[in-house]
Amino acid sequence: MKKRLLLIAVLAVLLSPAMIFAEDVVDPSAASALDAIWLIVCGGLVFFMQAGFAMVEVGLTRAKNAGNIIMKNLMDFSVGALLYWAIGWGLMYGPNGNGFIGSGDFFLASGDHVNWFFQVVFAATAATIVSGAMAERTKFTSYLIYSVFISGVIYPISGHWIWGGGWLSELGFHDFAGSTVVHSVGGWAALMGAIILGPRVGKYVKKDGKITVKAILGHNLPLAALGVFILWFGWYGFNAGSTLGASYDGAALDMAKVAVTTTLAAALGAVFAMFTSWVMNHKPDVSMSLNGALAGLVGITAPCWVVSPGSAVIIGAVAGILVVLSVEFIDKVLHIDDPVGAVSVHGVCGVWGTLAVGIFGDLDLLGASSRGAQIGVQALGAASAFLWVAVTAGLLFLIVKKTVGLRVTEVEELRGLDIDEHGTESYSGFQIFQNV
Amino acid sequence: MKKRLLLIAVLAVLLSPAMIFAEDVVDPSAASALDAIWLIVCGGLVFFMQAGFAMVEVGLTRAKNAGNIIMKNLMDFSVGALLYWAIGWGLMYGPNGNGFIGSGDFFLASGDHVNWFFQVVFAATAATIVSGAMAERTKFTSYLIYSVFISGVIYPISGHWIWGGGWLSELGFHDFAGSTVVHSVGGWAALMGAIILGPRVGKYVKKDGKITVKAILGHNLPLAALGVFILWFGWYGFNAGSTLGASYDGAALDMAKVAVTTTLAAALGAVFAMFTSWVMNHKPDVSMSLNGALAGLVGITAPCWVVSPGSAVIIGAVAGILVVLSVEFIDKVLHIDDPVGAVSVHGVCGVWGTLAVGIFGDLDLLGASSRGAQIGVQALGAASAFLWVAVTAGLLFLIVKKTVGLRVTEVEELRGLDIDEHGTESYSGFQIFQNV
Amino acid sequence: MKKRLLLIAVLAVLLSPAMIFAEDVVDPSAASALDAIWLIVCGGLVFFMQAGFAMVEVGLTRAKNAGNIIMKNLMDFSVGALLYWAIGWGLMYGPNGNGFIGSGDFFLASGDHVNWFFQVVFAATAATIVSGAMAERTKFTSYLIYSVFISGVIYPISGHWIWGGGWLSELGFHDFAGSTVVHSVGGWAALMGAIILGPRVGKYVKKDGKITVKAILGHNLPLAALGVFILWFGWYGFNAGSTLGASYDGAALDMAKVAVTTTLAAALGAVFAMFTSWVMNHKPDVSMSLNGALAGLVGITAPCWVVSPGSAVIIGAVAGILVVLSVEFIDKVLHIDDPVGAVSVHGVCGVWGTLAVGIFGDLDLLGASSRGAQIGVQALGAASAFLWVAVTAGLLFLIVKKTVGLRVTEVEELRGLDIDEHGTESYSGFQIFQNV
Amino acid sequence: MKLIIAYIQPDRLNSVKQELYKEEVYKISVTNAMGCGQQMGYTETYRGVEVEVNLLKKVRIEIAVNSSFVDKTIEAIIRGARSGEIGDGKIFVLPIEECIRIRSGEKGEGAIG
Amino acid sequence: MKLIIAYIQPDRLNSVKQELYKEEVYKISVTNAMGCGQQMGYTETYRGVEVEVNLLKKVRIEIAVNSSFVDKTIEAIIRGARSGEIGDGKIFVLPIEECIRIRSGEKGEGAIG
Amino acid sequence: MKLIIAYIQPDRLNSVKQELYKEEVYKISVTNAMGCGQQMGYTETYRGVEVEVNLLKKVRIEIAVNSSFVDKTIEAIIRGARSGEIGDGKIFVLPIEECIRIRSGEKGEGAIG
Ligand SMILES: Nc1ncnc2c1ncn2[C@@H]1O[C@H](COP(=O)(O)OP(=O)(O)O)[C@@H](O)[C@H]1O
Ligand SMILES: Nc1ncnc2c1ncn2[C@@H]1O[C@H](COP(=O)(O)OP(=O)(O)O)[C@@H](O)[C@H]1O
Ligand SMILES: Nc1ncnc2c1ncn2[C@@H]1O[C@H](COP(=O)(O)OP(=O)(O)O)[C@@H](O)[C@H]1O
Repeated sequence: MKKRLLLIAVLAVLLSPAMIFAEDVVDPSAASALDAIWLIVCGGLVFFMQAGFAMVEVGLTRAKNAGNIIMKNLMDFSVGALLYWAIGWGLMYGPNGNGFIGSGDFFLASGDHVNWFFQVVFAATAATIVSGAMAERTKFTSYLIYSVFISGVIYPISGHWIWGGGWLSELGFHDFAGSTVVHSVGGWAALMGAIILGPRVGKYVKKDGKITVKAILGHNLPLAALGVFILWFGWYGFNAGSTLGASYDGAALDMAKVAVTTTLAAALGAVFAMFTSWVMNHKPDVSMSLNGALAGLVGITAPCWVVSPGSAVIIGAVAGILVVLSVEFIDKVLHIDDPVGAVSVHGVCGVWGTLAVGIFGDLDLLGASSRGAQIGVQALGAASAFLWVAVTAGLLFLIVKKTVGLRVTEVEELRGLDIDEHGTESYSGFQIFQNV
Repeated sequence: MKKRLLLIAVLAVLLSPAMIFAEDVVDPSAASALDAIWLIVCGGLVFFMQAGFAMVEVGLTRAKNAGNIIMKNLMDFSVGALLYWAIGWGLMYGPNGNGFIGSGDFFLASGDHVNWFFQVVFAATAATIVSGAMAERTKFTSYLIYSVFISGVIYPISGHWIWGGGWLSELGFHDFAGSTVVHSVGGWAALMGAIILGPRVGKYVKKDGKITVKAILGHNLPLAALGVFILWFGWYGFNAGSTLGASYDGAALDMAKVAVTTTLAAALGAVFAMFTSWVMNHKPDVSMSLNGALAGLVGITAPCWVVSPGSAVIIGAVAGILVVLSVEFIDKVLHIDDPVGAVSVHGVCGVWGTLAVGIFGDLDLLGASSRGAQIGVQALGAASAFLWVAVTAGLLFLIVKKTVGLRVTEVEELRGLDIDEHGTESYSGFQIFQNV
Repeated sequence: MKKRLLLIAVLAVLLSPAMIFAEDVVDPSAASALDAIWLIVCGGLVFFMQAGFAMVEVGLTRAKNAGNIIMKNLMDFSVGALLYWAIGWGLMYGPNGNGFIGSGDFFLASGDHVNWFFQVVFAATAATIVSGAMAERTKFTSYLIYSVFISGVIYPISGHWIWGGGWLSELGFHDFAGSTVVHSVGGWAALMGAIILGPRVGKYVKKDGKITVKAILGHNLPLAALGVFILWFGWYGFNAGSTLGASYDGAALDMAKVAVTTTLAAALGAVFAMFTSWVMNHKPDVSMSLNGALAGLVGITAPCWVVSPGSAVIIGAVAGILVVLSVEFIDKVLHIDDPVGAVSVHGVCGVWGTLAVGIFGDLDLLGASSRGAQIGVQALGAASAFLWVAVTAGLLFLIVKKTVGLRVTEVEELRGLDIDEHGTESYSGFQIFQNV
Repeated sequence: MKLIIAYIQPDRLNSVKQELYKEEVYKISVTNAMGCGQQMGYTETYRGVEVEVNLLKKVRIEIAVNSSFVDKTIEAIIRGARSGEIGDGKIFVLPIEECIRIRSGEKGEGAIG
Repeated sequence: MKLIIAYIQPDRLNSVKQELYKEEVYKISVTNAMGCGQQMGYTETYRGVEVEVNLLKKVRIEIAVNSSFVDKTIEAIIRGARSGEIGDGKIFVLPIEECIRIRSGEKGEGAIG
Repeated sequence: MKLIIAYIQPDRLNSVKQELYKEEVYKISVTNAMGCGQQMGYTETYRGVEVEVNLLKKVRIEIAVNSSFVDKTIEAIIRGARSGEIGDGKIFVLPIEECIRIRSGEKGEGAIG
């Protein structure tokens, strides 16, 4: 869907004023205005998700690293926008692609502003996901380097496969708004980053050969909650905006349906994450419930257009359960330190959403031959994205580790990245009990 | 207005592709796109008000309960969305209503996604208002139970009377965006909750037979202020979106007028609440001024479409004065403990807004026979909503109190709900002076 | 551009239903709906910038003044909206102008709601800029008085010159979204305020005849960052909304292009401010990088429509460098105490943006005879705005100083304005280390 | 002159203050503290991981009094702070050798009150 | 060896530190405190209700010095902290029996400075 | 009875607590402090201006013990807190004249533990 509409739009710009919208009942001038309003407003909302990510990450980590987290979020967007303009967009949607990688239209030579604007905020979302999993111990310079590559190369290439008319889209893989393209890609990069970095000091304590898992509490749950509400708000732009237009025949119905499935999945994600944590740990956990809402949102991102509200309820509920189990598994069994649960929310629930397209999707809308076939293609897409990112992001982090270094020293980590990396304190004047 | 347009829209979906918009000059395809963009964007804004409510309530209460407040706000939306999908929408707008209660279209069988989306965020607003008045002492489980009933039953039924084509709308009662339907309903449920719960420990201290009123300070005014700005921002969706469409003849003028009256009333509410608190307590009170802006917004919600900007100025100013007097009266005379002023802002100013329709409204737009008659109908509507909610919400809270229990123990209340209800701290690491 | 379109719109309202849009291919009813949706949504976004300003200012100042800053931001909008309705709009866009000052349409007699709504939020932006530079030491009453004059008189008159059809617009001065009209005007008023007020106690310490500059740290960088993200988000409304319509021929392309240039300039502003602070102070400074994003946004505000994305990259980068140098110059050389950098961000980068129109702008779009001429006109406009504001705001502040007094006493300043001006604490319960 | 240091439950501060006022002890200093005594703490969970909280929030009071006031000050603190539960707190008495009022430079017993 | 405890107005900390430096007293420890002395507090209003604030914010300084330093330390504190107003604060001197530098294990008078 | 006051690096609190537990010293009180010792602080920049941070964050521990426990408590603190770097901190020992358990009213040596 995304791809088809985008191609039409790109063609419209390249060939205009040819009569692209001939079959369209809306007159072309009103149509382009409708599309532009829709995409710019939705793009703005997706941009605003940067604030949401920043607040969630700040809230779920310690006060002494808050400034560093802000910088990472600000800079992955800023550096990412520059790179996506220079090469990313070209690699993803460039007209001279070969199914594996796009080419052409670098520096947005085509002037397709409206689509670039909507796409750049997606690229930035993928980039920013990683920040949370690598929080509280990553060298700032290394993070800048990473940002260049994820927005400039890694994300655009797998994006090309799915949304740029590449080989996965040819196979019928469907990812309406990016469970795989954006969230899984971000989530798997986060996973590789967290593994290669290693855990924060004091997170996994070895004692008599046995590893004890320690909790490192987030310092500001109200900000984390604000972040989740902002993300949810922005997600209406993310999902509903992925119709990529408001003027094609049936657009109104599509936009509204997506808003509904998105709402229900997020709500159910929150509810079921709460109950799962309640059952497992005897209390309804605040940060897990917040993660649950995000899990529901990530889960519905791919299938939001092809499933019914009833299926959205199920997809959200499963995502809510999944995210809690996954957070605990990654922490307690795999001992991978992901302070905000980015891998579980974006990686794991991204895969779940991708598969849910096959499991619950309307086969007519998907143009699929059979449910089994569609599930297979979806699984293939999810696996390919995983492989692609695991290898490239893994290599990237390893190279950075060997050269510039990926991690601050232990002393810096204990004192806090704000002081050592940025020479500042985020909460000057507040008394903060240091031994946490 | 709301009702009429919504019925048209519902019909449009049910009967489509019949030529509903025959009298409309906009071509139908563009029209549905315009309406969908408008309602989804405005619905998104209203959703974002959840963040505003959460921040206002967190800010105006104590740090030790912040996580609990977040959970209540997250969950009343999430549970509410599920219930409103399953039954609430059907009871409110179901086609087989009898003037008192709607019926049909449960689980959104009609597929009227765009209107459901816009309505569910209103239902959630009504639900979330209660959270503030019951803050810092309510059992979390009981709050979940309450959420089920308010979004699933209480709100939809009185909503049906006014917006669903029920008996009040037949009488000519006008409530453009919900001063009564949403805010008073929420405010009165808040009132019943606060009464039945009783005040927080230490709020009203009996000494030698005399009750001394103590202030329990909010812990984070910047977050409260952020919440108010978010609410104000979202209110543009709330009020202007209540045209329920952007394509009918004259929609553009209506939308813009509503935006203007909303702006002026909110501004004047803030200014007059400030001056009132200044006169009464010798200093311009921050949290009262913030409440004043909300009071102005609630006051203009019903009449925003039928009054002139000049009247909006008066409506806002009166609301600003009213909210301060009401907060003091409820606290100092009635000794009802409403930590954030929800009853005054939403209940009292909701009634003011409802009456203001009669006092200042354009009789032609209202289709009213005389000003007196319209004022009478408005008063009747406000009174009916009060009775309905007082009885049903009162019963609900009493039943919960007798069964599950409504309140945490005194020890839990003193230690904070975050620790006892959710096993967490919201500001881990910050030193918080405990004796507040 | 802004002016031309607005005049058309004003005429449309005044003369309607005459066939204004005769040359327009969009049918008039859809056109007005498109315009209204666009302007109301964008106006809402610009309103939301108030929250951004409030958070940035709160975050970059000390905890003991947070409530006061909130009140200033809330009240300059509220008082400003009232004044702009009563007289400001009439002085700016009133039909009986003489090139220097508009006249007529007071109290919005014309009913041109949609344009007034979009303009009032701009007026409020200009007003609120000043708050940051005067933070932590200004008497609250005096600030209210100032707000009346800036929104009611000073801003509208220079606004008339440029957007209201006045003499500067006649000369071909171009300021698409207000680098000069809004930001420089606010910035220069901020400069005069900061000078006349004098620095905060302890900011510049004289010792043996030598002045040592002290840093007074902001107390909440996460809120400041949130504020910057909110401002950036709102800026899409500010700039893209300044097409003043979505239905004219080519609107879609304009809107999208503006969104793109805005994104790139902001991103580059952040990146280059970071690098500049890194080079100069050996660490990437958080608050400077945040300022950098705003600098880029202010810089692109005037030229966003007439420059290419490539030029936007340069404009943003230069703004990012400029803001760091300017902050240091104003602080370390001029010893003017501007706690949040308002003068540098809005004043200095506003001038840069205004000149950038001439340097990088498309001469055809500008209707300019030569690049040199356009640069000259732009410089003239920037200088005129500076003179106008320096004189009028300077006088205003001096008169207030001599009469009501501009500044709180030293004791009040040390104790914090929250306690003495508003009788409250913003972070009740938190332990705040007082000696900062 | 003695320095009385008391650790009490935070929610007891108000009643301790009231009892002290009754005994005409008006001057006190209060700080936040975290304490570990017989009260063993409790367990929270955060994101599924158990958190042992064995440093509990306490309020620390310091009162400098003349020797003749020591007993009634201690009794007042006990009256205000005792609930009979573990965690009620503890009082320590230390000797003070000198006391100076900064405003007047006054020294000794006269400066304490 | 003596432990000098001083309660001062928060805004006086810098000048106290400077006076101490002049006397070559470099080692101090500072904590936040709330205090109630002759300065009786003030009244705030919050949402129309009066709030009595009788615990005012203070800064608590602790300085351990050798006995020969006591007088000049006290004088330095007084110089830095005195404004002549109520609320200027108070100084207490307590005996120290032992002092140990953790890094070196050094004990007694030599460890203090 | 003695009052042991120790200033340590914040990140050493956990290991100090563990060492104390090994010596069966279970009761401690902890506060936040800012300190200035041989460790001279560092320089930050904020918005291009240098900020001298010479009050560094420390943790202040108070432990009341019977005289027989003093030495092993001090040793435990040193074991837990020493890194050999400047800034490791300092320990002061003060005499306590009386100790009362608020819950039971118990006094003297028996009330300490
Ligand atoms: N020996 C001690 N040294 C330092 N602080 C102590 C000591 N004993 C008690 N405290 C402080 O007093 C608080 C209350 O102790 P608590 O557990 O109530 O003691 P008890 O059970 O003996 O009454 C503790 O949290 C701690 O802060
Ligand atoms: N007897 C005391 N015991 C404990 N703290 C005291 C005592 N006297 C004064 N203080 C502390 O010193 C602070 C300053 O006291 P202040 O009112 O200035 O005293 P004075 O008026 O006697 O100079 C008080 O707020 C309190 O924290
Ligand atoms: N004489 C003293 N008086 C008060 N506090 C002290 C004194 N000496 C040290 N401290 C406290 O102990 C902390 C650690 O001091 P440090 O610089 O490590 O001392 P040293 O270098 O002598 O080991 C200081 O930050 C301060 O809080």
